[in-house]
Amino acid sequence: SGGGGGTTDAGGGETLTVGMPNGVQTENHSPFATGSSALSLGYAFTIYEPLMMRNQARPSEEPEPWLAESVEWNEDFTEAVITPREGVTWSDGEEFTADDVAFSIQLRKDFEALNTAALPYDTVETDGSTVTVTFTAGQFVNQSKLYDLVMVPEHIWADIEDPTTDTNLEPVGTGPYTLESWTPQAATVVARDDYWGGTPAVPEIRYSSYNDNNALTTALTTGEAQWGWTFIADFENVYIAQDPEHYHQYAAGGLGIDVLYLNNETKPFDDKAFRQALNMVIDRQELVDVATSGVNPPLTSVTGLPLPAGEEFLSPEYAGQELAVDVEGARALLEDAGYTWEGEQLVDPDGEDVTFELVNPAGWNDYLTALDLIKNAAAELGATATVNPVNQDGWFADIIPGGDFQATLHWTDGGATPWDMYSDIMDGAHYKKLGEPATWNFGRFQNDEATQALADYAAAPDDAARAEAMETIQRVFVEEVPGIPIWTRPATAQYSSQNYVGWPSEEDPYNQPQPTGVQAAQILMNLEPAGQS
Amino acid sequence: MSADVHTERGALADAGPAAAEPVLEVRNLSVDYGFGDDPTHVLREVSLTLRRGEVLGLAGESGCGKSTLAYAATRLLPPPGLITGGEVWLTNREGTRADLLALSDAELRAARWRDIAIVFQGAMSSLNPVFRIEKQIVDGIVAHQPRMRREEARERAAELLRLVGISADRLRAYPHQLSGGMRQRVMIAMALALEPQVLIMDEPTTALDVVMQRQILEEVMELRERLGFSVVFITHDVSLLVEVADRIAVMYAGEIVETAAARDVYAKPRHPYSAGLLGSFPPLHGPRRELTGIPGAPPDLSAREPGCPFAPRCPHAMDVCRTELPVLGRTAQGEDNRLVACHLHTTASSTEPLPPSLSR
Amino acid sequence: MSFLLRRVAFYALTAWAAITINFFIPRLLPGDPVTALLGRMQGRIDSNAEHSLRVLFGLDQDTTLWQQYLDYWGLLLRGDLGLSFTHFPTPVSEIVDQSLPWTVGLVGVATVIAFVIGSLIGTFLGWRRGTWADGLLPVATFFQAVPYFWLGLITIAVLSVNLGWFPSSGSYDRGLVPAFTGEFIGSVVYYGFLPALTVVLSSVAGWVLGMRNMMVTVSSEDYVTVAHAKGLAERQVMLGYAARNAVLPQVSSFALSLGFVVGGTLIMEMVFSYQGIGYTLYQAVSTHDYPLMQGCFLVITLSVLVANMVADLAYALLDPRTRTEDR
Amino acid sequence: MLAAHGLTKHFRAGQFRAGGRRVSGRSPARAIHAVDGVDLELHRGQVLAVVGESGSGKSTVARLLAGLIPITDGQVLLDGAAVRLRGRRAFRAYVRRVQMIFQDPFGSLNPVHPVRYTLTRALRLHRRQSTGGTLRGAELEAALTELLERVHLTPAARYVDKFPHELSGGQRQRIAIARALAADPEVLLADEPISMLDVSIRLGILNLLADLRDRLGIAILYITHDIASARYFADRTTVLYAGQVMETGDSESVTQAPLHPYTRLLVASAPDPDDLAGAGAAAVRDRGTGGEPPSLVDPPPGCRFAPRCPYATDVCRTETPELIEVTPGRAAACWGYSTREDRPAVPATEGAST
Amino acid sequence: MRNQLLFLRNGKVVTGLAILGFFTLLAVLGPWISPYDPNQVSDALLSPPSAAHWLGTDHTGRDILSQIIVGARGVLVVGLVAGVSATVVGVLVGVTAGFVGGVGDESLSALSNMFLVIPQLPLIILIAAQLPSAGGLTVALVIGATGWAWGARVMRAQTLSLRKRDFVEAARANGERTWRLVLAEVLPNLTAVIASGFVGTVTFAVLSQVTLSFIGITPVSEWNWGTILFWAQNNLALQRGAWWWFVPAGACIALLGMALTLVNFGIDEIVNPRLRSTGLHARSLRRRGIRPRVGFTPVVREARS
Ligand SMILES: Nc1ncnc2c1ncn2[C@@H]1O[C@H](COP(=O)(O)OP(=O)(O)OP(=O)(O)O)[C@@H](O)[C@H]1O
Ligand SMILES: Nc1ncnc2c1ncn2[C@@H]1O[C@H](COP(=O)(O)OP(=O)(O)OP(=O)(O)O)[C@@H](O)[C@H]1O
Ligand SMILES: [Mg+2]
Ligand SMILES: [Mg+2]
Ligand code: NI
Repeated sequence: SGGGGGTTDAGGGETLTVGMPNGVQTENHSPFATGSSALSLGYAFTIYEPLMMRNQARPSEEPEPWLAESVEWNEDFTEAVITPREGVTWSDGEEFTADDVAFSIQLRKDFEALNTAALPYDTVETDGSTVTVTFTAGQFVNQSKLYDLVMVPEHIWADIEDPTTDTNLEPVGTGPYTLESWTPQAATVVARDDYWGGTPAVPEIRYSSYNDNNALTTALTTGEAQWGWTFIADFENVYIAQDPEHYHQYAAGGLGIDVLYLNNETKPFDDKAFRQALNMVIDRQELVDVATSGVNPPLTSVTGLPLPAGEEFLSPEYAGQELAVDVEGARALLEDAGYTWEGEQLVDPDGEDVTFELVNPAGWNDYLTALDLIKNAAAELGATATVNPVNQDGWFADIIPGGDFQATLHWTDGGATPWDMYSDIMDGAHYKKLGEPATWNFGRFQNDEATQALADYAAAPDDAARAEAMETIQRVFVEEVPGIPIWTRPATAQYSSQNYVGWPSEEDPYNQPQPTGVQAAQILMNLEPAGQS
Repeated sequence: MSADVHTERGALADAGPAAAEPVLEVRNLSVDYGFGDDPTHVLREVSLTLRRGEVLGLAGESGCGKSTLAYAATRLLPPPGLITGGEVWLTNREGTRADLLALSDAELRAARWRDIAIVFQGAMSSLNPVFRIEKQIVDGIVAHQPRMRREEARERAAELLRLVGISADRLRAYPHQLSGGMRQRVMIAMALALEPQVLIMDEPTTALDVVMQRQILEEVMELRERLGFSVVFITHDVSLLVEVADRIAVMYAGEIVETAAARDVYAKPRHPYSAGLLGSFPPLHGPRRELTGIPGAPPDLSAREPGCPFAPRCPHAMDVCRTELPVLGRTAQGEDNRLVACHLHTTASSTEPLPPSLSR
Repeated sequence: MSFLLRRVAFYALTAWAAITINFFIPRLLPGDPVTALLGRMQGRIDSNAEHSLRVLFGLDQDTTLWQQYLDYWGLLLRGDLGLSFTHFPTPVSEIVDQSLPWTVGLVGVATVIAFVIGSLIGTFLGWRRGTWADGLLPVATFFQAVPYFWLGLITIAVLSVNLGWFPSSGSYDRGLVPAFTGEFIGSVVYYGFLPALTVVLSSVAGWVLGMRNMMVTVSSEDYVTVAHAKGLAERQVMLGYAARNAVLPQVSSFALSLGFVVGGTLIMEMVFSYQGIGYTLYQAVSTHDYPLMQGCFLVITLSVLVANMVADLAYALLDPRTRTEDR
Repeated sequence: MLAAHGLTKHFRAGQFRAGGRRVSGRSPARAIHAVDGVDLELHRGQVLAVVGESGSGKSTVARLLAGLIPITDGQVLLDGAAVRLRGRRAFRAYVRRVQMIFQDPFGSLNPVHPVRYTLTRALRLHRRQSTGGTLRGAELEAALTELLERVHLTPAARYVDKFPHELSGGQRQRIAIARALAADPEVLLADEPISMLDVSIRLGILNLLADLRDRLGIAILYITHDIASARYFADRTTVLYAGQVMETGDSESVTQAPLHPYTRLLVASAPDPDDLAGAGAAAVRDRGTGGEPPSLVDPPPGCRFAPRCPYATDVCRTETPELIEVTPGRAAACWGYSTREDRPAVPATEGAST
Repeated sequence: MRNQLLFLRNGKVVTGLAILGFFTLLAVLGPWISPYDPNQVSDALLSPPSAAHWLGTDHTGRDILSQIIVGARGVLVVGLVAGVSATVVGVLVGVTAGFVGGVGDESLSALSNMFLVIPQLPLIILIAAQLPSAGGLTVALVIGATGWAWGARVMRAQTLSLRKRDFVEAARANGERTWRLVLAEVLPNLTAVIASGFVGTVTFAVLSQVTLSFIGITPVSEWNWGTILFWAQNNLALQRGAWWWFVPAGACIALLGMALTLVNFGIDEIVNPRLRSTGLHARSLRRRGIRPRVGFTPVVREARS
């Protein structure tokens, strides 16, 4: 079939085209190298598989065994015992063994550059049927990082001199597909017939690279590519409307959010009252609609927890409490705290006009648009805000780590529990003085109770203790407003059900829908030819 | 205006010494510069006859229209030149007469170079700098004799170069590799390639020094005798013309003001302008005569006054000169072979005696 | 001889300058590939990865600028352009290898086509000055002034999205693997048509205008009049005498315009998702990928330099006056 | 007044295009011997003509005398004192006394400046107010008017505000002369001041120069290639060939009874309406004086005219002749006038044709 | 004086100047005459042209007409600053090289040739992308710093020919100082060339800046026509059929560029009289049936007055 990507005939056997907006590729099939074509386009995940498959759309769900039959943790999460699956073969016919698992993990321990998950490995041992990994610290919050590690064959990688730079031109993995051909524009993988999980329905997948979002959008709307993820403004009209029956976009919210970091050590955000007041006047729904074209799911819970992904972790205290715009309430709160108005202008208890600056790198359109809206919201309180787009490098290098801002939008890590998110925003363990570079907690929030609770959560021996810690964390978060949660950062993807069905969706959220992640293998194994029904 | 009658008559009556038949007859040629509403009338009904084998000198100061006349006669005037009237009759080798201004493009192209060739004022720049001179000569030959093989044409080109005194190995040279004098000779050789009936030379030697000038002129005159073509020789150097030309036509402000045999013009100029022109050249030999020069400045062709264009500078100007344009005609003395456009000579009513300088 | 020597010296000097500029620009200015990468991924990379990335890229060591400069030359002379950060660990030379032919092919062809067509139209316009042909001039000025990307995007919207005549992106069918087959070559031509068309459209006007002006100037030269006087056919005068000389300055500005052309390609490659060196450079710039940036810029500059040399030679061939003249 | 002794100028070859012909050289050490050991003397109230064909070094002599280009060898004496042009002050003091008029009045006036600017600049540079300061105001205006009147551009008011393109060639040349006169110079170096002008107005300029010479007693160096005008205008004439003086003497006898074979060739080549048979020219031609001037990069040894000279012998081809005084006030650089045994036989002057 | 008048007689120049004048007016008055604040979001998301929004709105309901009006300043200022700085450097380098000759000339020429050969847009992108805050002015200066070479080259050639001209020699013979020779004798004769170089650089600067804005190298919050296109492109204006978001800004750029080209064309015609087009009289020529041709002078026999 031609350039149309084989979308015309219904039925099985059609090539599935995945589009990515990552520009021209260079041949590198390494599952480790950050910029490798395999990772960038995502076909690495059809060749290499993780230990456990977790549902990133529902982080609280138990992970599904994948290459590991099971992973057992000890009490304090410093030791994991991995039992590899039986009957798995590498695509070159060799058998997959516990040695391979141990080797794959040892590789990350030996080469710092490969340890992108930054897991503090201590020892890796195998007894032939299981692998025992120990860590120098408790890894409760990092469990998922271990699950996501993809396995590589020892019989090949052991001979590789420098795995950090090897381009792995003949990739051998356990996954359902093997590499067929590669060009700078596209990589093609074909289904294995000896895959441990059965024969995939899609016989061939082509990973096409486009130079930018626009080109990919065009490809998706014309059907040239049937699976991909990119930000499509007004996706309802631009994308779905082209073929409403088959075109879908699914945004799977995880536990990562975008936060408006507030500088807790300078005016006006050193005053809890003003932080609370601002939080009360921001219209999350509007933000989502205008700034993200409605793609990002809005945050509803006052705890900032994205729902439904975070349902499990929601403190009962705040269950059902929703964020709502309440200008009157906010003004009243300010008045109580000693604020006054001079005409429309808000004046703080010290008698100074309340003004602040919102910064973000120029070019980050959704953020900047959101800042504009926040500026307007602040105006309702009488506070004068200005939006200052800055140079991206400066923002990264100085503004963010040094806390040289009054308010700025930034993301948080996702993770399997809300711990990452809260820790990133308010963990006193990350506290650094203004001007010194901080890795997280850019807003310099200091609350011993919260810091302790975060530490407890990570090290807690049982669920009850964790639940208690989480309740504390959330209470401090709601009451102190260390930062203002804005919206969920979902994993979004577009796909066409013209040829294949069985995609993750709102109705069937078995995983997040993107092709570039360990979940790809699961999704592909879940697909079935369309039109057979 | 109606100079037509007189000039026609004049031209026919003006029988040269050899009394040969005319090869080139320009009749009432008018030329404008400018396509707009207000063009400059540069040539006004100019008539001129060139006879077989004759060297006709065209003299006059800078800007009087000498080059314009030469270019217009061959329709080579660049935009915004515009021929607004007149005829140019050319007799070709077979004896057929044709009006160059009425020919079709193809016919004119055929007539050019074969019947009438022209050596330009800027002969230095007349050669295309990027082609070898061989190609430039051969191109001209082949265009008219398509059946001639290029080798033959090359032979001919070599022969031509030898004719003008340049060794044939210079054929492969580019123009910039030749000295000014050589380039000028190449141009002449090129013009003679097809043995034209008429050779127009527009100030071919002004850029050269006297020694070189003489060499080249002598060569041309020699060739003329050998090949029998007629020459229109344009220059503002009257003393040179007197030497080389058989007949001289003196131009002033786009009009011919006097024509006569070269000797006669020199010895007995009739038009005050001719006289002034001759009086501007210091003689190299003979007694140191008083130089008179011509007072005033040349006229502006774009703003013509009625009357004789020379009147403002003329020491003998009369009232009639300022109102009426004199036409080219016989002098009152009734000399043969001489036409003058001056009221002093043509006005029958002129009672005043002629100034001595004009009546020698 | 001295002419040649001087040119060679000039090119050597320019090459040195380009290489040096190339070295310093990325280094003297702030920014760092790791933060740029993190920024680009906006949280999709674990924040803890930062350190491992620095180790990987060798950014954790401190060397003096001078030492770096010497190292850079040393490597360069061995043809080693380093490893790309974004495409780690692919050697830059490999990336360049992969993208340069596409740019040179497409842009080269398009530029030559534009030059030829533009010069021909310009010849015609200059020759026919003062007739209806002058009416084409405003059209030409308009096309000269349109921003390239705008033209490209509108062309895509109309010809490929709405009418579906041409593919909107890519350099050849993504299903094909490069090989010397009719199918592949056909596909390359088909995919290259639209980009080439827009490049031609936007650059042809400059050649038209330049050539027209030169034609007007040249056609009043004496030697053109002489050519007419010789009774040569009009076509021969127009092409052989007038255009032949009018094209000379065009050739030298052609050489100089190549730099602009390559600049234009960058945009073309972005708009048409065409694989090529320009887009690679842009990518490298936005990711602070120094080695790649340097490699691309160097290669672009050197190819412009080479093209200039070729044009210089062509000029010398076309104009005998520039050749040494020993009598 | 102004004298030059052994004036020599060598240009580096290959740096300059002359007459469209590139003077190229293979190695930079080669030099164009544009002027080689020229001696000149200018006297108050006299005109010295320098004639010679194109490229013979006439303009170079003028520019050397004007101090516009550095001298390779020899010296220039002003009032008997050697001229040193080190530094601006000395240069300005020098140009105040020695001024130059250029060949081309169309090129020597800046098209963007009106007459007033051109002349006032010259006045302000060279004249002082009666009180001492730079000339300005009414005094300047008066000087301007006086200057224009001196070159017969009257009424002055009609010309002061014109731009060069609004003036005729003759008028422009007068402005150029006026500019030179602004310094009240004692010496005028006129480099072909009429060759670009129309025949009918040339005379006006020559007459003006003659008038200045007579009225102001200025010494004039008159450069021309037109030997007839030298006869008409100059008191003395020097003939230059390939950068060297061939002959010098009073104008009348140089033109009427030339001594040097080159001068004879020059005189014979000049168009002469009175000699319609071309007898004189033919006479010279028959002896075969064709050919071109020698290369100045490596000039022939001996007499530079020897390759074209019909009388040349081996001496001429090997040894360079000095100027030999033939009769009082007349000298020729030709071995024919020496007393050497092996001198070539140059026939006695053919005499002026009458 | 007459030179200036001549300038205005040229139709192309007048058209070009009129368009330029219009945009200049926008640039000066922009913030006061724009109907809205270009950053003011409203509820009318991506609405087509209407009475309230003549050129419609963008994805956040900002008024596009206002963006264009306010953006004119950014474009023109960059053009002007880049043009001026490049011209100044170009004149300095070119005239100096042409006037001093010798080694100075050689090295300056080599320098400008170098800048000519190094591809400019990539260089600008390289530099602009690295500067801490590449605002409009910075970009203008970068463009100026890289774009002077062409002008310098032309200027050098012109100076070289002027330097040999008699009037410069004459002024020198008169005892003028060197700086005066350059300033009073040479420079005024370069006016047209300088003007044309300036206009050319402005054109290039405008197109470069717009391109840089479009690809997002410069801050997209600074309004100029390129920024508008940047937003449009990033929000799929064409795919969404929002032509009003895409077309007017592009047309403005093209119009401005065209105006500049026209002015330059006019200057060219003034500098080179041969170009002074017969096109001026095209209509009257057609009426009279004259086809102006090189080599075949038209012959018309009309009744003469
Ligand atoms: N393109 C033009 N537009 C207007 N007038 C022109 C044009 N070309 C020439 N002329 C005018 O036509 C007149 C005649 O010019 P022409 O070249 O024929 O003079 P000429 O006698 O050959 O002068 P010269 O001795 O300098 O060659 C001049 O006054 C000139 O100004
Ligand atoms: N600046 C220069 N550099 C190199 N050569 C020069 C330079 N100026 C003059 N020459 C050479 O010196 C020689 C004498 O030149 P000059 O201009 O003095 O001759 P001329 O007698 O004035 O000639 P013309 O009659 O053509 O004006 C020529 O061969 C010329 O090429
Ligand atoms: Mg003429
Ligand atoms: Mg001279
Ligand atoms: Ni009549």
